[in-house]
Amino acid sequence: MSEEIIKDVIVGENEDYIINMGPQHPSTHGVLRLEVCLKGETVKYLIPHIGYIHRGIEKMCEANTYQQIIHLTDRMDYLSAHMNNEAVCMVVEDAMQVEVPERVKYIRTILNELNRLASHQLWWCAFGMDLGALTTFFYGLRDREMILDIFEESFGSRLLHSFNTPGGLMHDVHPNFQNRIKEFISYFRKKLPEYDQLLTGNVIFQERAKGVGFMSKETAIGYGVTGPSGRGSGFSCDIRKIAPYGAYDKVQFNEILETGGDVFARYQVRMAEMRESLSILEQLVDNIPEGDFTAKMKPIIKLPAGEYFRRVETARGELAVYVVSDGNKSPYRMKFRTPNFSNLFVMNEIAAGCKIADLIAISGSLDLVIPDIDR
Amino acid sequence: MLSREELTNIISGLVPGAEFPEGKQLLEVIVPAESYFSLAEKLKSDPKIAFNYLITQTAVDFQTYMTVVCHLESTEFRHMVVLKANLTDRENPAIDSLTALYPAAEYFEREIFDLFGIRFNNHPNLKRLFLEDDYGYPLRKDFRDEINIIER
Amino acid sequence: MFRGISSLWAGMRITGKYFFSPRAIVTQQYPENRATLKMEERFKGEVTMPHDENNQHACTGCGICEMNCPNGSIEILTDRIPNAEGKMERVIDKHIYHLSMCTFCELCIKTCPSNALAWGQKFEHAVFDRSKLTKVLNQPGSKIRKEAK
Amino acid sequence: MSSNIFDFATLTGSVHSWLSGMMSSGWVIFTEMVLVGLVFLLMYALIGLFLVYLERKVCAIIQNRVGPNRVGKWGLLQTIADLIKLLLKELIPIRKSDPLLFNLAPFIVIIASFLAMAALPYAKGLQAIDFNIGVFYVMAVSSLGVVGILLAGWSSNSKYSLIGAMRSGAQIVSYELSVGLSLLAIVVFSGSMQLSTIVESQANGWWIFKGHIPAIISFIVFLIASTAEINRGPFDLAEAESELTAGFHTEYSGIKFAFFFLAEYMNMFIVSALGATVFLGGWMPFHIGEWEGFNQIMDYIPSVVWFFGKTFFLILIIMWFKWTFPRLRIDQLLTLEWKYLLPISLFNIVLIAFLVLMGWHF
Repeated sequence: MSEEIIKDVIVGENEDYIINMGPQHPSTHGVLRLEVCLKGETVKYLIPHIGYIHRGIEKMCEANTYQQIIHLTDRMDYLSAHMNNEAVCMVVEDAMQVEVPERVKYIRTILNELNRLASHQLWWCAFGMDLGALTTFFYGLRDREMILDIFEESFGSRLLHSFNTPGGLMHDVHPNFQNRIKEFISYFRKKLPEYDQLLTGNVIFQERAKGVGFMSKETAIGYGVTGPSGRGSGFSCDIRKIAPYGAYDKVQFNEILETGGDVFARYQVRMAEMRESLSILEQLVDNIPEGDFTAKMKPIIKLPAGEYFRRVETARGELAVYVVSDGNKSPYRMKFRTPNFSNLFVMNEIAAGCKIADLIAISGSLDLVIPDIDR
Repeated sequence: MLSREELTNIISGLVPGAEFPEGKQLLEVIVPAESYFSLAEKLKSDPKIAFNYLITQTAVDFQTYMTVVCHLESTEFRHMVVLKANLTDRENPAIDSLTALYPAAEYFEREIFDLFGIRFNNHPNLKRLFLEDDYGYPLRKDFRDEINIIER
Repeated sequence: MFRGISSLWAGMRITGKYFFSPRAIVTQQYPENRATLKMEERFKGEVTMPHDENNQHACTGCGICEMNCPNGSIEILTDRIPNAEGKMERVIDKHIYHLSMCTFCELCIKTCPSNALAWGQKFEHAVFDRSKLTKVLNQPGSKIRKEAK
Repeated sequence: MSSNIFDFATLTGSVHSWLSGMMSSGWVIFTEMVLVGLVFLLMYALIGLFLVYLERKVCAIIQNRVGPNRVGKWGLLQTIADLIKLLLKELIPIRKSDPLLFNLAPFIVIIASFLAMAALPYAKGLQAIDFNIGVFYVMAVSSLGVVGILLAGWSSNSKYSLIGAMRSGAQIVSYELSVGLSLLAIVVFSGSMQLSTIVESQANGWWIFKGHIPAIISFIVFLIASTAEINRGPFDLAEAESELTAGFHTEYSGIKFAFFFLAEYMNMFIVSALGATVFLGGWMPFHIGEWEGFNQIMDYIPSVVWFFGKTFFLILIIMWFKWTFPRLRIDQLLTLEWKYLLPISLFNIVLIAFLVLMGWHF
């Protein structure tokens, strides 16, 4: 009996101890399977297997009009739905050479930052939970709820709000919008230090995060790791700075760069980005210009034949949209370069040689959203 | 940051047979499939331009031919170039892999192989990424799936 | 080491503070608070077709919502009935709405030329049978509202 | 001692004499054993259920939630409902597992925690067996549980379970040392291993107050090490749900899972009770030196209330740890034990021996 068990546990002849993390595993945050090869508790290598929830969004885009594509992009990175929408809208606006009203730019930027905050809060609480601090999950969600309530008031939905439309917005924002954001800013400014006291300063957390999962700048650039994960390695990749869009050229903000390259550096970048987002919100919320909430667009949008490319900064990195149009009302080919796709595959590089527990910390610090990888 | 003309001049000196189509949003280079890898190598290693960041790599099916498209950026100078190579053989399209230059290309190329059926030479692990082995190549324009795709 | 212990204590102070302040509880006791639950006016619960007191709606059956729906969740069946002058006129027979396929993208409501559709506030859609999620939006016997000319 | 109004010895003595009047002495012993067994069984279930409820409520309030509130008043019957659900659930047999060991493991774990309960002094005169090596006995039987955990992890033929069991083995074997040494500190102070004697020695003040700084150090070491020994957060590596889904009990279901679950909570109760007995005076009331009036009032609180009050105070602290801290990594866990706690407690023992020799403690 016992020999049988041992033979079953040890796979292959080279005594590789392979465990499958996922597709259903508490810390993969979705249906991702990591084939992890262990030696004792140490990870030798890992192979990500994806595609469990592949929906063929790129293929679906080829049959939909540009307005209809918006609601598909919501479902890629559902935590930065607004940024995804905006990327498609901006491609269409570029191609049609439509100048959107200033008001739209301001509101889009505010919504971007709110969405980024909500996403980072969810990341914070899930990251804490991955490391075993279960209470962070509820504190983060508690504060995120306020943002979602603002979203619900203006868009009618909390997560997948197809609020952008080529040329502008679906509606004007709710009259309470500005007040509620100001309320949220003053509330969250008080709560952010609690985040630091609870997790950032904690000696156990620092031991778990510092020096773990080191990613050099070259690795980050080579694998195309963007967003806070890349900036934790010193890779300056903030599209908001490189190619400002929306109202980002009108506000003062810093690109957060850390040179540590480890889990803690990536954590620090996100925490600092939350503060930065708050300050961007503060600068914008009182200065929304009056005007239309949408530019004049034809009801049926036909992009001139050609190729268009646009990048935005989502909460997880660089989202690039590449459209090939043949002049019809739906795109000939639409490619989304999603940030998580590139961020995932660096894991084998940086997780080799660490413990299982570190693997969890690393995958948490990369902040993966699986539907974004699978599309 | 180099201007478009300067970049065009530098790149046209790197490999023979490169075309620069006019009137595009970004600077585009169309090279023959044979010199695709060597141009990418030179683009990356030339310190004057240093295209070290592969933003995305994809393919487009134009019915008569297929195009592999790479968006490259230099993190140092912040200029971008679109590298394209046309493949006329639809039955058995193949091109060199960029994995040796950009590690990110490994999975972009696996995705292209999965969805378009373009083979990449010298790829370390060319397996399908999302779909089963006997599935068709869904992003090709002649792909038909009567069961799951409803034509409108 | 001392810094480490004080950092642990800082974390315990936060959780301890919340332990002794049950006022901070934010849970919404959902089924109990149904009576006081107020949804936002723009809440996307389901697509509805508002009818006025004369059982009249504004839908002309033009089919633009059907065309714009990305998932095919709207089907429009039209009928031809003779109008006052004896000509055959196209009117709506059934406006079928598959809630199970709807993604709440708002395109049907946005593009409707006669503003016949609106969001409903109802969000408790759970049913035992999927076919119950297919709804006919125009009420039986309803007529199209004639604008005062 | 003035506090003899709540002496349980009178109660137990009267039960004994009543039984002796009815049957022969052999039968009396047997009947008493059955009675005590039944009482423990009842107590075990009640305390276990209440602890599960308490944990859920405490963590809910810490996390700004309401916690169980549907079944019964304030959700008090929730754990009973859960128990019924667990009893009705299917016991899933695992293919290629070792059925004997797989089924045996939960019983080993639960028996280990059962045995330890026998020696604890719950109140004045309320103790099933007063061993003269009581501390040693509780330590010994409570560490039997690791055998069950190792068997559970090994026999369930799951990779996650095996890793969890190995972690648990390494963890418990190492932290046993620190628990033992920190308890040894008080054994040195009181000069006895008998739990009743240790409690009696604290009549004029608890050891944590009488024993100067070394006693406080050993109390803190005990708190950390015992939290680790019962596999609770931040040391819950053996069942780290974000890493190993559920560790050694991944493959268990139904009542066998409930046994592991219950044993975990009872272990928490046992270490807290032991800590309360040894460091915080067990059932001894809180006395301050010469304040006769104050001491009189304290004496009127029944000893059983003192005991459970102190125990639940320690349980709350352990829960507070769990819901605040992130989890340690396995190498950090062992580093903490072998590089910090063990040297500290060894040094502490020497210090205490010196203190006792010089007679510097109260």
